[in-house]
Amino acid sequence: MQQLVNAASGEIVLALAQIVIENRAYLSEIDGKIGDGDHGVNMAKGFGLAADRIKGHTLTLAEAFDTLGTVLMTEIGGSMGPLYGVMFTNFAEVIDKAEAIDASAFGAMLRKGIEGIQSIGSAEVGDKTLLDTLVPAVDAFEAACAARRPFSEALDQLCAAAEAGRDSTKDMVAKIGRASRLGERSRGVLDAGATSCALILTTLAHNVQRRLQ
Amino acid sequence: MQQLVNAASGEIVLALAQIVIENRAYLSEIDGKIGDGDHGVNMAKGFGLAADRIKGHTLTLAEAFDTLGTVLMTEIGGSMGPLYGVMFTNFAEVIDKAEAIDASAFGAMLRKGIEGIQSIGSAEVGDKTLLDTLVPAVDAFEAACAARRPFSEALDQLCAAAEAGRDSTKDMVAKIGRASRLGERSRGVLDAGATSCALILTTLAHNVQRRLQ
Amino acid sequence: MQRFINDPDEVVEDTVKGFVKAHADLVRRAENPRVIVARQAPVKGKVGVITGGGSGHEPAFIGYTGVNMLDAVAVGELFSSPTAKSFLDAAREANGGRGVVCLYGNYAGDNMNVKMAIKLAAKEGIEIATVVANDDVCSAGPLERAKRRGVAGEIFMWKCGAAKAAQGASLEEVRATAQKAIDNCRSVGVGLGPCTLPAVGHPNFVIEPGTMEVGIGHHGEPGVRVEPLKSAKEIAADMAATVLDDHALPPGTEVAVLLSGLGATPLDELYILNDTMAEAIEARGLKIYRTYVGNYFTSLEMVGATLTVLALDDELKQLLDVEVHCPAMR
Amino acid sequence: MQRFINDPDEVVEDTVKGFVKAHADLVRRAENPRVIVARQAPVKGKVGVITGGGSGHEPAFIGYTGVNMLDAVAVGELFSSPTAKSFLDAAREANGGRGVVCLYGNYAGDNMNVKMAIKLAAKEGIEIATVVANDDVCSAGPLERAKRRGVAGEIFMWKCGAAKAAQGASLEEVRATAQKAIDNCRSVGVGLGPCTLPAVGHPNFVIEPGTMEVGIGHHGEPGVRVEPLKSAKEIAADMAATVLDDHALPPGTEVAVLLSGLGATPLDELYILNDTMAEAIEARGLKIYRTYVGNYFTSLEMVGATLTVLALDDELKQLLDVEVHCPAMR
Ligand SMILES: Nc1ncnc2c1ncn2[C@@H]1O[C@H](COP(=O)(O)OP(=O)(O)O)[C@@H](O)[C@H]1O
Ligand SMILES: Nc1ncnc2c1ncn2[C@@H]1O[C@H](COP(=O)(O)OP(=O)(O)O)[C@@H](O)[C@H]1O
Ligand SMILES: [Mg+2]
Ligand SMILES: [Mg+2]
Ligand SMILES: [Mg+2]
Ligand SMILES: [Mg+2]
Repeated sequence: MQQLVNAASGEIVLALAQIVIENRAYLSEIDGKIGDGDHGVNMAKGFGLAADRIKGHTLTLAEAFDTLGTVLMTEIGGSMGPLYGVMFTNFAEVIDKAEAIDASAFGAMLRKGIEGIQSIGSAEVGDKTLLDTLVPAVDAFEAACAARRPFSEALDQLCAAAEAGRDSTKDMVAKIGRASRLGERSRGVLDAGATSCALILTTLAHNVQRRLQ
Repeated sequence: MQQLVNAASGEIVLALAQIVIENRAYLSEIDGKIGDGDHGVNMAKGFGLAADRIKGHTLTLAEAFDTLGTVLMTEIGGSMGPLYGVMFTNFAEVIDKAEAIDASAFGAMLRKGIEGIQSIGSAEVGDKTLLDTLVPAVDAFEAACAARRPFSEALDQLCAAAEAGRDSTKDMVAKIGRASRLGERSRGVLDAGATSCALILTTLAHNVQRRLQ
Repeated sequence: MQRFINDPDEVVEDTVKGFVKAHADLVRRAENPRVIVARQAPVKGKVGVITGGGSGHEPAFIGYTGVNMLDAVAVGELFSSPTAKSFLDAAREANGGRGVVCLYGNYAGDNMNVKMAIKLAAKEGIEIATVVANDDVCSAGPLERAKRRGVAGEIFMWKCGAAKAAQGASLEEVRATAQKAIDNCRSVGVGLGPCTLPAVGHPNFVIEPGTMEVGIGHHGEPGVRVEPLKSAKEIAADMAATVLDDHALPPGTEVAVLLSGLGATPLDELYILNDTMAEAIEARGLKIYRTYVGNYFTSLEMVGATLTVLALDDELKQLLDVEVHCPAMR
Repeated sequence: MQRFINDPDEVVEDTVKGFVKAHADLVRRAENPRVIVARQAPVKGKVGVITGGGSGHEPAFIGYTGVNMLDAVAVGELFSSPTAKSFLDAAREANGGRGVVCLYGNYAGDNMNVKMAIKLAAKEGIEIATVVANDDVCSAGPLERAKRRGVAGEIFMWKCGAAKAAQGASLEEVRATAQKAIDNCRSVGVGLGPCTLPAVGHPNFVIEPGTMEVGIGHHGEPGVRVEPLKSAKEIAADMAATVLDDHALPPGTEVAVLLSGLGATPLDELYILNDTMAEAIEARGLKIYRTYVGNYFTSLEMVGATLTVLALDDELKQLLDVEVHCPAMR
């Protein structure tokens, strides 16, 4: 059975930070169309700060997620601070004690992230938020596991569903957040959070895949 | 001997107003290069107001000059209000009682205008102001008269000297007014007041010429 | 960007430093560098009054810290909610033992961070009551008022809430008064030019020359409609109508009017707008008790203006009259 | 032009109307519509304090009319001196029988119109003393100080002169104190973006993106040099040096600092400048007694800022402390 060793996998968070920082301008641009144009700036600042703290230390994935989540929550503010902050601290909580993370633990971790986000933001699928990426992605991952597909293949399903979920936001009218005030004018543009969430999930999946033993 | 009938010559001031209003944008543009860009606006407003008061009335040239000067002085402010204001009220004073204005009266009128401007503005020829148009123009007019040239020809001399005087400001460094703070940077541009003064003098001269009897 | 800045990522830090240096007689920085505190705070036995919000709205929010005004303010990044930790620290600094009221604007980030701060504060025995400003008429329909954004009406909410607290009212009384103040406020914004987050480097949105964005948000959130740019008279009349149609105040009501520039609008233009607005407001039989015109709540260098009308009763009038000493208003 | 205006030729009229509506508790319009008068003026037995200048600098000049501030202000067209008649009418409105001091800026038009007003007033038995502000360091060399323009330092001249008059001083005392205040002021302006006279319709001058105009005047008069746009830190340090090099104040001197935006500069950027300016001023051993940051003296929608440093003595400090009630400052 494929699994990921928790120890020394903290580096994966550096890869997440890198992809977010690389997409700083792009994410802000999307946010600028129907939001206030700072999503990339906010995300890059938070993930960059966390990466600075992690670099040079050998951390478990759980420890690195916890660092990232705590930095987002206590130093970033905005919507992303609490939302991604609670997601990553919840991720960390689930895998905290595990030596190795199998597909089932990974699925439980993702699910707990969704719970955290919904408990604080009260958004639903269809509201044009990052949940439109996250929820179908996790659903697909769990479905693949239930169908006894290997961990790696389940991660492929996760990526495909995340990207489809992100794209689904294009046709949605925003029901929550700044963009919700625009009504019909919010249609036709990707959601910024859904886009960053797809980047995060696919980067996470690819890095996990490379480390599966 | 050529002369101008004072009565009913008030219309000449309407012609002055017209030329000033036509050159509103041009005069502001010149002022914008080394001043604050409002010379055309100020001038058009003052001359326009005066024209409104004069239109429909049959005035002597003296009365019309007095109206123009008073409007400038009491309703326009800026530098132009007092400077051109005193010039035109002084013009009016000299020809007030005259039934007809000959070249000598016309010269005395112009000279009194210069005195008024200098008494209040203390500028000299060479300072890059409207005096660089006015003083040589009046000098040329007087010289022609002294040489016993006819009134009309003396007015031609006046026009030529006014335009040469205006052009002479291009190479000057401003020594008074806003532009004087620029030092060398004020060189290379016409002075706005010198330009409006040339317009006024040539228009005045041509209209007088047409009416000489 | 023709702007006075250093590192684009340090705009908030540099602003706060320069602010505290200019107004050291009135404010200080807390140990948490993202919290500004009134010199005299905490006042024992007084309800603490705090707010917080994204930066780029100067003089809001920090400029309203002072005597008879806010006790502490949590400072966020540009256009981004402060952290839960900063809201918590502001509450700690403001806490005089009778609880703290947090008067903030209705934005997703602020809602979440305040929610978290409340939980954290409760653990320390600090009770935080909240009022959420939602005065921006164009941000949701009249049946969805709870969804509306908070904009410049927050200033009246702070002023009345803080004055009430200064008079020794209880937490619940202060909360109720601040709630009444914001319930009595309606605002509208019009944008003629966009703003640029320095770290982004280009405008957030486009306003074509010759057009204007009606109902624009304080962060450049696009408005409800784009119109050809009209005369000041027409714009002012439209703005007054938008606010007053939603308000439906009986003739004879006294109101306070706040006309704020969005950052790059010069004062003469605000006065030009006020000329017509005052007429439009009085034409509805309302009586203008006081008018504030200036850059009270801005959006970086956005060109535009907001109008806020506060319906007054005797209590609110009297609270508005209480003298304040803070950098942003008198 | 993305601006809130009506008829471009009516900008001043509309501004004044909206201003008087907003601040009717403090000011009124005289019979001459180009004169703004403090509600309580004339005060019998007090020296009248007046000023006047072109419009487009709001809140200057009209916003400084009020209690313990200016008694009356003559209003000119945009960037254009008021008429002699308006200066005269302002003096009449301010005259409480002990003479009037006219505290104005060193511009050709103002000089001429005030000169004429003095003559006209003398005929009516009103004595007008004058102080001519010349605080703008870059507008002429140190040996030609009399040629320098008056800029934001005028605010300190008004504040100190008006407070002195409010304390019952004689015409000569008020004049001398206002003269001392302006003699103790040095200012410098930096422009990052031009302004447009509405009636002209396009910017008066060009500032290429990426450059700035150092020593710019309040009417867009070009500065003494064009430089590449620097960081706020460098600009602030330069501005402080320009002002202080000309001032040569002994260490230990107390100063008041006024940092004004030129109309379209948002407040956060002024605070960013202040952060460095305060450091630069203190680095010379000077002590900052008070700092004013805001849009105190503007130039339509110009982007830029001015720094004014006023050297204080005991008298000026005490006069600065006198409370004022006027629309533009506290
Ligand atoms: N309540 C919520 N639940 C989940 N996601 C949300 C919620 N509110 C906003 N978002 C997400 O936040 C994104 C905007 O993030 P960002 O621009 O960083 O914050 P802000 O809106 O404060 O400027 C949106 O694109 C959306 O995906
Ligand atoms: N003292 C003076 N004597 C004569 N002409 C002057 C004097 N000062 C200024 N001027 C003239 O005034 C012109 C500028 O006029 P204008 O732009 O209308 O006024 P302002 O300088 O107040 O904006 C200059 O171009 C110059 O010719
Ligand atoms: Mg955003
Ligand atoms: Mg001019
Ligand atoms: Mg934001
Ligand atoms: Mg002018």
